[in-house]
Amino acid sequence: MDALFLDFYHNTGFYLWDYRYIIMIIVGMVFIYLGIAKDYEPLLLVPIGFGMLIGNIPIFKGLGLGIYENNSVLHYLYFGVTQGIYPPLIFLGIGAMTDFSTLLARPVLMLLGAAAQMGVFLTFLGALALGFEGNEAAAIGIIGGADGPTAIFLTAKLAPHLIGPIAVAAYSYMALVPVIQPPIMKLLTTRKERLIRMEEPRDVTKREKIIFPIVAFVLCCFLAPAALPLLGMLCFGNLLKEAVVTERLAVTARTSLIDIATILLGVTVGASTQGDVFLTTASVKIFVLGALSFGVATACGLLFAKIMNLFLKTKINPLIGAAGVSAVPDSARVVHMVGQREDPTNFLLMHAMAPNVSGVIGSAIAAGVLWSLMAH
Amino acid sequence: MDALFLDFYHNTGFYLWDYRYIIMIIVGMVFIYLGIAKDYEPLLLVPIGFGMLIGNIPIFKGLGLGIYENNSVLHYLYFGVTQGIYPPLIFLGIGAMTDFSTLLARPVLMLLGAAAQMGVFLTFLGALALGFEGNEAAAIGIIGGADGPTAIFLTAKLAPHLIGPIAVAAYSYMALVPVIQPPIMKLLTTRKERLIRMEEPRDVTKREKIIFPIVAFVLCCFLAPAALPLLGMLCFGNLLKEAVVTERLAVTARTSLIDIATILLGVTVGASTQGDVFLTTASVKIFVLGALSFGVATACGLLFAKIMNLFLKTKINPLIGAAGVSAVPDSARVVHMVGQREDPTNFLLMHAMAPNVSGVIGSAIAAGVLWSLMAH
Amino acid sequence: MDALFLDFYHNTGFYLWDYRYIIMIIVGMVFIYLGIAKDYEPLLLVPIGFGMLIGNIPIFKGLGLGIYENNSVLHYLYFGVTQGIYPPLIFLGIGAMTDFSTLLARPVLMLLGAAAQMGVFLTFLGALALGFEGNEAAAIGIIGGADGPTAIFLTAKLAPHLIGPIAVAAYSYMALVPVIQPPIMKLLTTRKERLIRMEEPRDVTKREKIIFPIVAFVLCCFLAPAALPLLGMLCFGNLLKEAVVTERLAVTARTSLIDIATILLGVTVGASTQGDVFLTTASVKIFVLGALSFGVATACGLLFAKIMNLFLKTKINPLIGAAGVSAVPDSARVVHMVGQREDPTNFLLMHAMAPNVSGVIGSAIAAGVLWSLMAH
Amino acid sequence: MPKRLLQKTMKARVFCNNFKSGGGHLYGLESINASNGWAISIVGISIVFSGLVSLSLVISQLYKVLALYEDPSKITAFFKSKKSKKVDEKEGEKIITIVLTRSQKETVKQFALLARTLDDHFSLPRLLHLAQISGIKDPYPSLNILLKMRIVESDENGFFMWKNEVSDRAVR
Amino acid sequence: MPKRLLQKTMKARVFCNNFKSGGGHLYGLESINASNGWAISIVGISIVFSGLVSLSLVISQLYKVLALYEDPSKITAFFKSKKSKKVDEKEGEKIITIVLTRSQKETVKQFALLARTLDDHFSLPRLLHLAQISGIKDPYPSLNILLKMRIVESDENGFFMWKNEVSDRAVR
Amino acid sequence: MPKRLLQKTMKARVFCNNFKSGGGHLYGLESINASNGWAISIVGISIVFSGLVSLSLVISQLYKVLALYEDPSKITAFFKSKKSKKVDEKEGEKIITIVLTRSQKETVKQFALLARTLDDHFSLPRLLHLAQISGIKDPYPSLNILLKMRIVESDENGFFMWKNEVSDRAVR
Ligand code: NA
Ligand code: NA
Ligand code: NA
Repeated sequence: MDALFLDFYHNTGFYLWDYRYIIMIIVGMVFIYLGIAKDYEPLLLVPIGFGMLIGNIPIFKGLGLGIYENNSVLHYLYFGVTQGIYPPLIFLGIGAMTDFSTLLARPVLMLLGAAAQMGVFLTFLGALALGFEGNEAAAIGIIGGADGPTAIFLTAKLAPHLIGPIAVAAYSYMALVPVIQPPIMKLLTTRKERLIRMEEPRDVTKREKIIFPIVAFVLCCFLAPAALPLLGMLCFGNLLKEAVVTERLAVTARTSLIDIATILLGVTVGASTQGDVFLTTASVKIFVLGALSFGVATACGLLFAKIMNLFLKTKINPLIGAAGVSAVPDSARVVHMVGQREDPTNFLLMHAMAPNVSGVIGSAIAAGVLWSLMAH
Repeated sequence: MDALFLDFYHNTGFYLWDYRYIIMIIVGMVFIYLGIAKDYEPLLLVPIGFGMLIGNIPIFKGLGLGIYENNSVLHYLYFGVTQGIYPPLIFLGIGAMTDFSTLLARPVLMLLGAAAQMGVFLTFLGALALGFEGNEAAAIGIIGGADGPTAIFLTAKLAPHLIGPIAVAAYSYMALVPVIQPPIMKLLTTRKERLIRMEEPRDVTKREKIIFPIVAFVLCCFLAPAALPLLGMLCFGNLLKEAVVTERLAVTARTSLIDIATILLGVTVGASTQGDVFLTTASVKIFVLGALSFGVATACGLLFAKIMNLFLKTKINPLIGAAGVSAVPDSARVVHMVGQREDPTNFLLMHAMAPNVSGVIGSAIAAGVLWSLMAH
Repeated sequence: MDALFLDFYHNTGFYLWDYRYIIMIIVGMVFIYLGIAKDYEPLLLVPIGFGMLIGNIPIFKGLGLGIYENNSVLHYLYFGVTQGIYPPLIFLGIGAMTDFSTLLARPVLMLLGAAAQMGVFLTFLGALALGFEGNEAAAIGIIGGADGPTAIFLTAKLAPHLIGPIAVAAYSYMALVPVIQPPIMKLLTTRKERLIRMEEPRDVTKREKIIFPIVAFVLCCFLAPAALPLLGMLCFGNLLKEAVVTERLAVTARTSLIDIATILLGVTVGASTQGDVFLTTASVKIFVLGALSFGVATACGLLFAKIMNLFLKTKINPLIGAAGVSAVPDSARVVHMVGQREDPTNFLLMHAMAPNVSGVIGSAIAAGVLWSLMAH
Repeated sequence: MPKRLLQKTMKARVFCNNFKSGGGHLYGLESINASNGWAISIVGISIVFSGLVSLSLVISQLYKVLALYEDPSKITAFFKSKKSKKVDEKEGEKIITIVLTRSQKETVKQFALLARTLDDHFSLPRLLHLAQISGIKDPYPSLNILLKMRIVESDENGFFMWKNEVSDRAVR
Repeated sequence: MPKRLLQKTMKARVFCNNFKSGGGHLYGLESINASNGWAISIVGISIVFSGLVSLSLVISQLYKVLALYEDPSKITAFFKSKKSKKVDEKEGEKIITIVLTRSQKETVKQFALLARTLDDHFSLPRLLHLAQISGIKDPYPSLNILLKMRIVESDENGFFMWKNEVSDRAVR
Repeated sequence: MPKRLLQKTMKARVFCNNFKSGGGHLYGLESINASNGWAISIVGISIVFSGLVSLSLVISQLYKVLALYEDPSKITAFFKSKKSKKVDEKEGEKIITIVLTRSQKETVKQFALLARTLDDHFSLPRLLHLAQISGIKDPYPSLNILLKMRIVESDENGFFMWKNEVSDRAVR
């Protein structure tokens, strides 16, 4: 019996622990703390944070407990991540809750969503320069797209061994948008620019809203077919929402379906960060590049808005360029907040939603392009 | 770089397009239009229509984008169609929202739901005559059952290569019930018959409603065991509904669960209609036979009702025979409408629900019989 | 054609029936009756009962109808049982609906949840004595944990061939808690003891409630890593609930997600009880041992409470020890009822919830321990 | 027995396949005959009919069986209902003793709405909690009134039930 | 055509792989050049831009096309709206003939709430059933009033619709 | 380290299997002994107990730790609450300056119901949209009143919050 006790003790976490697990458990707790106490993207940080706890309990192999062991429950649930199934389902829900009105009212603002994707490609170059392979570099670059599901989808397709660090980096920086963006926004704009008021958008008819997802899908996917899984579901969800007659499907897509996918994606992505495979120099580089990517994307959006102002009659507030990174709707909220600090009566939120949602489309296209150029 | 651009261009839809894809994209848009603007079964036509767009974007092979490529997201979601998993889940939801009271009040009306299935077998013969194999002919025949999930289930089991055209035909005709049925109904009935008023149904006790799904399931599946997956789930869902104490499960079955299954079934069935595999003479034949099937089923229901009137003391309005095809509840609604055109105070809807829901049971049995007789 | 009719007749249940199927169909109806008419755990008994009907329709092999045939719909849905996927999902939902306040207010009551697990190990010994293999005995023992999903999970991992009888035994006895427990409770306590009033619990802060699932998870899984799938999901669900900012995820976890998992688990576990494989002497032994297990667990909880009273200043009502078996919340309700029979103003329900929910944690740990000690 | 069946089925299928193997090349009646189409159709529709006919027969009998089964209970119920009527009247008297103010009636209505969102058997703390977050004023005293008026009654299992009839009468 | 493409793609990929195979060991500009990084980035961002630019162009035109398409309907609508206004006035008159009591207004409001939980087109029995389980008093006569006042109107398909404008006016 | 463990575990399992291999044929105490049943049971229940005992110890300490941790904040909160009370009083004064008519109170109540369906932090357009589709009359002016009365307050992030206390006071 002593032998059995000893044997059991050798299978407990108290015997098997390793400093890297402890570090990751603490990181997980920090994620949970930031999500709950600071209200930074709690729907993502709390599941990922708890997933980190689950993935970093020191377990013995062979029983089928760990996420990387076949037949473990976590492995089955993780299948939706590694095969890129959850992201399109999440995009279906996002489509069913997104209102593209402001974009339709002023389509020119869509360019800002494209401009911010420059961050993606600059980071791609940076990752190459730091010695990553082409496919890895592409997956790292997409962190700058500021779109968790897109990043996970592309990484699952191009560099599945990096899902953990890239997903964590993408979601961390999305959560930290209110911290990362404001200083860059202030640095690159003058007070006068930040005070610019936007024109009231025109009213958009229901018919336009219904036709938009169809046109957007066909056009963008003719151009970049590899954006199909993400854009297809995004536009499908949006059509379900706008069609009204399919309201019940849209409701399910934007409640149970997206919630289930979010829970399972979050907890398994978190659990994939096992300390021994996660804490590497590659992860550190990815985190540095990710932060860079976010900053560059923000700057590109802002500067492009300033360039557009050289040509536009009615000037736009360059702050809304920063919302082009997507990170819906946090990024648009940050734009609004920075704008209101200069002039509390300036209501930028609605206007910032246009580049914000076009940033989602933009990074889905960027992901498609990178996928098709990089896949073996 | 020029080479890269050219290469990328060769991967875009603008290079890869084919007239058949364009035709199918237009068909998809027509489906969406009919669903939204005409309100014909929007919960089915909109997902299938958008699925057609998704399936007919010209994509290059090898990346894992198309529904017929292994490892593509669409392929995983399509698994529930090819293995016949979604239809029973949808039947669970249908069971949880169907009220069999009118059927219980006047069980003799159940015969009308059986009579309409003659359309299934006549079409089966027609399909054989047009040169289809036995298993294909059976799958085509079930279109006349006017029950999308049943048709998909049987086709998945007997002739999986025909899922696309059969599903599209079944759902199109179900949507077109208000167009197809009225002329046949007028042709085969006299004004006097259409004016017949139905007896008020007796009140049905809760106990009867609870016992019904149990008895119906055991009896029908003892007779036709192959109807088990569909009838089992239908009756199970209905029991959850009628039991009251299991209300929360019934609610989930008739909301999130059925909605998720409907979304995924719709979009993948739509996406399975890739122009190059879909636009064949077989598809054309299937569409012709499907229309025929619907017409014949309607006529059989009507005529059988007239025959029943020869034996019944209190005559029934033969129009309700047309509701025996199922297509719940559109077909019952059409009966009501046609009846009200003759006499606006004649309320046939409730009475038409009896053959309508028994048509669902009838076509599930027919599918079971055909499956067991035709499977290799 | 006569041949075809005969052939079909030979495939019907009327030809293929066997007395064992009929017995199981009757058992299924009794389950449904108990669930609906007696309101004994209807959310479990009704799906399992109807599943028994589904599983005991006499079907012919080869078509892919039965739950044990590859490619049958039931087989796919049963996958979540055999691989132990549904139980953790159900635990996620349970976590998202459980309030651990009373436990936090008086953590010493947690010991009662541990004490009741003695029933698990005593039954394990009993099962060994009756000739079961070690792994089978462990799975049988866990019936005393009074936790359906835990029992199914452990059995799926250790003795998948016994899933049917163990699941049915576990759920039957959970449903019969109001019948099994009261006599034991009266036998082992004096009237004076049953009249003891519990101290009002202190107020618990939100912060404690948020920290609890994190601490409980890390601590228990460091000690018993194999409890990870169940405890991980339980605590994760509870964190989603308590964090408030993740309310929408908690709502989905405790509604659609748990309902879907419950429906599919119930109906497939029921369907796995095919008469010919279910009605064996092993099943009878399992039922006897299961009843024993429940009784012993109840007694252990009660007696341990009496022992604790020897050391505690403010005595506890030993009745609440019986709630340590879990069977949430029926067992706590029974405690309350028995207490009120002696003194209608004694409100024990809230106090009984503490051992009740700690019983869930306790049996999850017990399952983990048995799994890791017994797995090959 | 199942073995014999299997053999039969196998034979039948081989037989079918022989016919079918050429089916793709045949058309019209020939094809139907080759695939055994007439027989299958007749067998098929017969089974559909026998299924629904037998079901409709069983149901029409079920109705009568249940009626018989319920009859004695009806007789019992007749006496019971008299008793319960008396009880009701007593309850009615009790209720009359508490005359509700306009605002109390309002509160009762609000509680009734809340109760509808709960299970039939609910716990008092749950109801109170809901009342508090719904902003019903003075939830504790109001609940007290509900208990006194027997609008909320114990189910003797530690849970409580909302009596619709009583509450309807009270707010009239 | 697809075959040719496939060959091209294959060639391009082999070409890429040659470069990439050594990529892991290179750093800085060398690595970028080796992986064809500049070209990929330029192609990439160009495609993102062309996608969103063309989409924004199409949308800005769509707006005008739809406006043109809707114009005739607007003209028609102009006449229609006049007619419907007249109809409205007539309806208004009819409504005035039925003066609602305070409690009837209350009932209409309750029905309005129920109707909002239904599909746009709902069946009468469904509404009645809901009314009964919600405890609205005298649901049948009330429904009758609703039908007379045309608050509930047939959609001529056997289903009924709730007319918000009419009901709002009625309870004002 | 893990390697050593693996070997150990392997050995232990082989050992167990040796015993177990004959387990199916044994009964009673013999079978228990053969399967190492006593040891497993004692180890098992010990671990369950040590798990729950240590958890209960940690929790009982957690309570105290948190209390200490929260103490300073309580002190701070003491001052803060005084301040916020003053602010409340000021708000109270402001609110009194706007006397609501009966129908305005009704509208505030309806908005309160809508607000409860929203997230804590909601956007004004969302609330307005809801108000419009719910048929609240004059949603814009009403919203204006809500803003003036500080029933709806900016969270300084572009979103707004519903102040329950203020609204309760206003409709009293
Ligand atoms: Na983006
Ligand atoms: Na049918
Ligand atoms: Na337990």
